[in-house]
Amino acid sequence: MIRVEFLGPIQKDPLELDITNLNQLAKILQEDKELSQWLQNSAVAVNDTLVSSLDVELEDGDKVSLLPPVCGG
Amino acid sequence: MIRVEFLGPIQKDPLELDITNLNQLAKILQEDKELSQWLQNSAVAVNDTLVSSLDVELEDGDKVSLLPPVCGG
Amino acid sequence: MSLELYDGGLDVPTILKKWYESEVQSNYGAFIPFVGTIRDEDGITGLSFDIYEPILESWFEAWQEKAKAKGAMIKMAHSRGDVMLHQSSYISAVFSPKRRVALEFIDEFVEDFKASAPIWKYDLKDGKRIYAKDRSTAIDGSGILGEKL
Amino acid sequence: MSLELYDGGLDVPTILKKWYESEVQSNYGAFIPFVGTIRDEDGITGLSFDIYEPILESWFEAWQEKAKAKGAMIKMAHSRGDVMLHQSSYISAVFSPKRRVALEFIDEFVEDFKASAPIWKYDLKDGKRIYAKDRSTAIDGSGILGEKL
Repeated sequence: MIRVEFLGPIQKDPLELDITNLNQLAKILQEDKELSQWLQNSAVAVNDTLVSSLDVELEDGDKVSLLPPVCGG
Repeated sequence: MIRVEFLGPIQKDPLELDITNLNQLAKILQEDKELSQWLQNSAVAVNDTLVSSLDVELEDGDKVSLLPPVCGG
Repeated sequence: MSLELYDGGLDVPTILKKWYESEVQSNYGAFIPFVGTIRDEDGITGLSFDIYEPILESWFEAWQEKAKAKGAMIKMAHSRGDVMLHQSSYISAVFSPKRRVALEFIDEFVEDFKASAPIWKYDLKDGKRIYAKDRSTAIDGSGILGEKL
Repeated sequence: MSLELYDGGLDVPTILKKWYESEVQSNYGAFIPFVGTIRDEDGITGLSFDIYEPILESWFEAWQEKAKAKGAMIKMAHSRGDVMLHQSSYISAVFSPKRRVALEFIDEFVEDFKASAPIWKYDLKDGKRIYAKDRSTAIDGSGILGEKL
């Protein structure tokens, strides 16, 4: 299983999904209307490392995080 | 009388001179060999305001200061 | 670790004193802190912060390596949760042998902090906690999950 | 007056605390101090400073006016006389509503300080006080008294 976490202001509980890559995740999340405002502007990390393309394979136990726009300080 | 002060590392006592402009001062100081290393790189202030040319008239009681290269901090 | 997270507003004099004294024998010639304080504006009573620590730490460590390569070092403190008006929520600092390196580094570091550090800001207003969406910046590379498939 | 001169090394934590607390209710969003510390190099035991206060004050006031025009303010402290290794001889700081103004201002201010402030530096070495000629900068407009007449 892959754990998907939504950080900061994205008010959504984590998901546990049976997927093997980020393309599958994109397909699933794009069907979720409450996420539509976040997918275009959120960064994606796999196991706490930012990734810049969907061509990433996932292994059982991996964690995917969505990071919406930031503003520290 | 005009008082001429030599600041910082210029090791020279103040002068009291009977002059009426900076051109006269330049002529007098250029005859002083111990000042030759300082005249080219020192700034000049009249009554604590920096001046950028010799075309400055002096009045009795004025103070002229020579400021050699600086390095604060 | 030179990254410190605190609940609520920062005790700025104490943190600056600690940082200064910790490096006073390290032969750095320049020390430049940046202190961010909550301004009274737009009717807020304060700000509130969420932090995602694992990525903040790796982001910070990457900057520490950049600093090391220039003979410099950085320190940073940030608040978690609510911070009231006129309190401080953020301090970062660079120590460097040389003035120019320090002046350029603090600028680059603070700007990338604003653009990349995984911290989310909320206005505290009328008893609510409102995401500061308009002042927030999408992290570089954002949007891949929204791409047309 | 926000220009402070001290005999010998500066008490950095105390000065930073005083400055921070003096402006904490002034609604500035950014506070950036620059702290200069004497490095152990070239076999010196310390540095020593001469200051010409009347022109330092007018130079500083001109910068304070520039800061005001941007909604900002500056403070500065400097040592007179001898300052030993690892002590600090110089602190300046900018307070500003906005981050970008503060980051740019502290850089411009510190660089002009180095180039223009009427302060002379001496190395303390082998019991002597030696003018730091090679690290010194002629003030803009220097040399008029050496012009061919």
